Amino acid sequence: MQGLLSVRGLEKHFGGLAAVQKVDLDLQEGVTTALVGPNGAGKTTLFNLITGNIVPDSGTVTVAGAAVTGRRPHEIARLGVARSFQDLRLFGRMTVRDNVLAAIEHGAWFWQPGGGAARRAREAAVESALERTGLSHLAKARAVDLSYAETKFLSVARILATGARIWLLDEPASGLDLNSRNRFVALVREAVAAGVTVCLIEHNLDIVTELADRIAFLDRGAKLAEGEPAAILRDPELIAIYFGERRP
Amino acid sequence: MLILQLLVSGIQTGAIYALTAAGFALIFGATRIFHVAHGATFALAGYAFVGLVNGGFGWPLACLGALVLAVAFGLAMDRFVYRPIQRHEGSFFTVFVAAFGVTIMVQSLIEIGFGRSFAAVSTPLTRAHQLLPGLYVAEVFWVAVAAALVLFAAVTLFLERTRLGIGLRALSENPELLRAYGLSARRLSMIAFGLGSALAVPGAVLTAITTGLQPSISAQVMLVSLAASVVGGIGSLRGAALAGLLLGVVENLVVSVLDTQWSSAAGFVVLFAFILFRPSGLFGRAVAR
Amino acid sequence: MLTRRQTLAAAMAAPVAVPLAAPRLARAQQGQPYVVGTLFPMAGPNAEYGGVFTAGVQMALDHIAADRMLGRPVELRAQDSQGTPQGGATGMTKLASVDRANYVLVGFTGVSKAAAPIAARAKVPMVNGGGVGPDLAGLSPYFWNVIPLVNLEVRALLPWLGRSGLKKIALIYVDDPFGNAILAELRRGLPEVGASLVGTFSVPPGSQQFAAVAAKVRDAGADAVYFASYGAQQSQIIKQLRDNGVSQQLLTYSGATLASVAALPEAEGLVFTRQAADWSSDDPVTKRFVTDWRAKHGGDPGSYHQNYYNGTRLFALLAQGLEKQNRPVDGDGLRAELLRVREFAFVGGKASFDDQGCVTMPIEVNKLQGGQYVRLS
Amino acid sequence: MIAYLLNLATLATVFGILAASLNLLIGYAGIFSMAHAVFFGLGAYAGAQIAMLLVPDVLLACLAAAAVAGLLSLCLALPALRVRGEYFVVASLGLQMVAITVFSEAHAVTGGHGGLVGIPPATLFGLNIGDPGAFLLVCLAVLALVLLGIRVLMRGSFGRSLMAIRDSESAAKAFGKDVPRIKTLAVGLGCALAGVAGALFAFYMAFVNVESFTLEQSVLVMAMVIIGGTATLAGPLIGVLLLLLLPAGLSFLTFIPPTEIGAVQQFIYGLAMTLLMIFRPAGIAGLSTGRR
Repeated sequence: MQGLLSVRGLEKHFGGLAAVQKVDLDLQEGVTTALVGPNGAGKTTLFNLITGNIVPDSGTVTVAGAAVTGRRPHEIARLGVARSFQDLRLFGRMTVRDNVLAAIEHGAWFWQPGGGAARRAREAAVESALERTGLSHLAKARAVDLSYAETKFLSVARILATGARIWLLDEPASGLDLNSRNRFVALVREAVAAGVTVCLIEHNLDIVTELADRIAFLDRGAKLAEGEPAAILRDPELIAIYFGERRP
Repeated sequence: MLILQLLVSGIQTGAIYALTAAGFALIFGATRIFHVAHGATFALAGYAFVGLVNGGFGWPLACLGALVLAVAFGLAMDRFVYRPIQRHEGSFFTVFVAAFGVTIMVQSLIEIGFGRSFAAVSTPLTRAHQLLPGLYVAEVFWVAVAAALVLFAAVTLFLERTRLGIGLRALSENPELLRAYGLSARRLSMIAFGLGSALAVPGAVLTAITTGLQPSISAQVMLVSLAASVVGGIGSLRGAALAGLLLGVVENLVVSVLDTQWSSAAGFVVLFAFILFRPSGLFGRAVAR
Repeated sequence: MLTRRQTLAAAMAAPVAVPLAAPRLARAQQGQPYVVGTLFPMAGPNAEYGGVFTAGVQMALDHIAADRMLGRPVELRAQDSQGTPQGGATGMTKLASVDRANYVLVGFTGVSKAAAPIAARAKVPMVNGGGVGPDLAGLSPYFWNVIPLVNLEVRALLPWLGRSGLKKIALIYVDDPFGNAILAELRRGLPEVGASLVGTFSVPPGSQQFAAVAAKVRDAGADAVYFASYGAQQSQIIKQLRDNGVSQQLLTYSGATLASVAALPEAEGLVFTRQAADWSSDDPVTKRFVTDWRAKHGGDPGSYHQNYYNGTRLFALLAQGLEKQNRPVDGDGLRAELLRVREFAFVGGKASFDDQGCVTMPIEVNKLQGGQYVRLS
Repeated sequence: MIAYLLNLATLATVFGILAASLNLLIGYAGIFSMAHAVFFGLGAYAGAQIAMLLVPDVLLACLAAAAVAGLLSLCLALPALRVRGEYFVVASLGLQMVAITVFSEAHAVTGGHGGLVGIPPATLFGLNIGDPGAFLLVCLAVLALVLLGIRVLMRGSFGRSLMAIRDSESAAKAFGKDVPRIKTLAVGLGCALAGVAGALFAFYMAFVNVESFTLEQSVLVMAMVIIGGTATLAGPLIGVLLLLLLPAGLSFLTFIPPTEIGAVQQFIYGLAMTLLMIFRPAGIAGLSTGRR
């Protein structure tokens, strides 16, 4: 069954190296999928191909039935695909509030369309996103001055405010302390309950089991397996690959 | 015959550009530092040579003095300007502006010390003789070409055959390899700056005896080095050297069809075209965008 | 933050204000002196010229004071033009409205062109003794030249060219008003003496690479090469032409009367024009200038010294005339007096001004032999 | 004295506009242009030609200058879209060098090295504002408008978009920003404002030639912005005041021979650039880069 976001036969080579080869992936609506695999398996590259940051050599990407392959990143984003980055890529010298506000202003002219009503709606979305991520008291702080956990939540707040239906999260919980980690898991669950389709890259298998409904296992650019978390995580071959005990 | 003559002077100019740009590319390739003060190194070396020759020292001693000053300046830039900036994670533009500031300082110091006029050393080496009817070549042409070939071969050998050289090439891309080889990144970056700066010296000396130096030469050399390393593919030694040669030849050949004023502009048009249509340069890897 | 910024700005501004206010207070008292301003490059790449020009002005002022030529003392005010148009406009504004100069001496074509409109608005006569660009003629009614402009020099060279049998001339010129004027003048004049331009090569002002130009000059098959440049670039042109196999006769104008050119072995045989300088003349004005110059500076004066001496002397002569007629010494008065008298006793002989305020002086052709200038005509 | 101060104030105002417009590129958009003098020059030539051929109306000349500089800013926007970082700086340096040659060769439009002479005194709606005081007021009004405009734009969504692109271009794209269009607009706006400064400069000097639009001028303006502090409203103005008053201040240090003042001045601003980058990269008025 074709998912809300669907990838067919996606391929990308860098020089002689196959970063992603013939990957099929479907993100079903309301289902949380985790991409799992060792370093260099091509997980982030797959995100980059989906969001249009990299143009694939072959294959297609469709969002809600519409082909988006070859379209520019901002166009794909406007279809309701939001992503986070492993290295966060916050707007460092801007305030927390402006970071979130900038993420939902798409007008490329000197002003935004929609007038006062649209502006108030954006401001409300920002306030709500900050509140849910617990950053309201830091609204006027600059992103570079935040603590590590706060920057992680800011990157989620940016996505939250966009109201996107599809979230692509690249190692969103890495390095979080226990308390923050639990808050993060709750936040994602809340979003899923509200109808968001999530795909996350995660190395922490605890988080994967807590959040994911399905797991797609990638290695050396290829999808080796996909299925229920319990099934995948019990497969000794995959686990051996995951922990780097590659067989000859 | 005009074309041939222009080609000869283009190769002579290009050989000087190639060596200087190779030094710049060596430093950039190893340390990822955009060493725009490389032009200042060139100017300092050239003026040191002129000052020492005019001060009655012989040529070998003057060349040695130029070499010492160039290397010392390169190392000082690394130690006192770039390293402190990198310590607080300055952006590339911070590095650029700081190095530009030093270039301006060096230029004004040269103006105070040597005046704003041309400075040159006169030698019969630059007097051309008729090689073929209508084709005049001076000894300095052969000196420039030989210096460029020998030094370039030596540097290539060093980079490919020696432990230090391989370490230099790995410095920016594969720091883990350094540990395996037991090399220190700090020492390698010093070697890159020392060697890269030394490569500016022959060009500086040759310029001092052919066209003469002026204080603003540091800006000109900086522009040519930047242009050559972009056209050649940033960080590629071979590319920078070839592009330097190319720029020298283009500057001279264009004179056969256009007025002389367009000669340096022609080089920059080539640069501009490369940036627009082939930003990775002649030998560059794809530009990280 | 704000207070610190303000203090900083105030601290920078304060020292500017005080000394500039002082002269105005002094002048408010009796015995108001005439103010002669200079707008020369005193800093930057052409600062050497500023020193040379000022020396000529200073000697003239000494003589004017010693002779009590004027009823009021003359004061010198210098502004730095930096040799650039921008510096010229800024400096002229200061001379006109702060120093209230009665008369301004200037050099350099670019500076003159930028400053002349400002001087014209304030009706302050400006006198050029250094720039030779022909478009300095008639720049404004208040802009005069005490140096023969370069078109006159080219005209003076033509007869010699006709006699020398050099038929095919190549021209290397700096691409600015000065260089283009020489191009136009040669194009017009050469056919009159049976010669022609076989190649013209323009170079940018700061350029120092002439190997390619030399190749093209050789390719043009000329009998002689005329080059029109100034400052240190001239030495580079001469050296690189000779280095790159151009053995033809080299020709140029008075810009080559620099010590650095004379000292260049490659410049041997160079033929050039310059203002006639007969320092052994019996003419009293010239004799006094030369004698005093040798006593003060221990050497012969140059053309620039002579011109700026004359430029300053011109002011004294004009003001003296106006004082005698009991008319005010202002821009209009000085201009009227210049056009009334026309002929003046200058260093170097009698000089006459045309309607545009340009001087005509005798010009001679010289050749550089063994580092010495040898007169050819 | 008053005339002298007026003169200095007018120059500072014009350079204030120029520095503010470069700050738009360097500070807010993260586009490190070393070719700003080119657009200053384009505006100056356009303004001067309008004044000499049509009417010397400041408003008309400024509009024409902004249009010409804004349109030709595509020469800068093109490489800005293709490459970033060091590559773009090199591209802008290349553009500066080519433009200088074009300026000195296009005699019909620019007068070459001889420049354009005799630009008539400025008028505004038929009123003569050639008087230094009146002209300063006009320049101050333009500066105030420019600063106000930049402040409003930078506090609004356009400013947020620009700064977002500056801080992380890929994240800005991922959040739906049309990066090429926003960058092109920013470059166009910055260059158009530089053109306005150029037109005012042409009226003020009554003479323009290529010497005012060289690489040195680009570097000077860049130094003003950097030393004052990027991405702040006041920073560029502080930089302008410091660097314009520096020569005046130096002339009171009598131990410096007058012929060396130019070199000493250059040395000081080179030193200031280097030391600031090492110890306070955000400039005098800038904020620190954070505790990261």
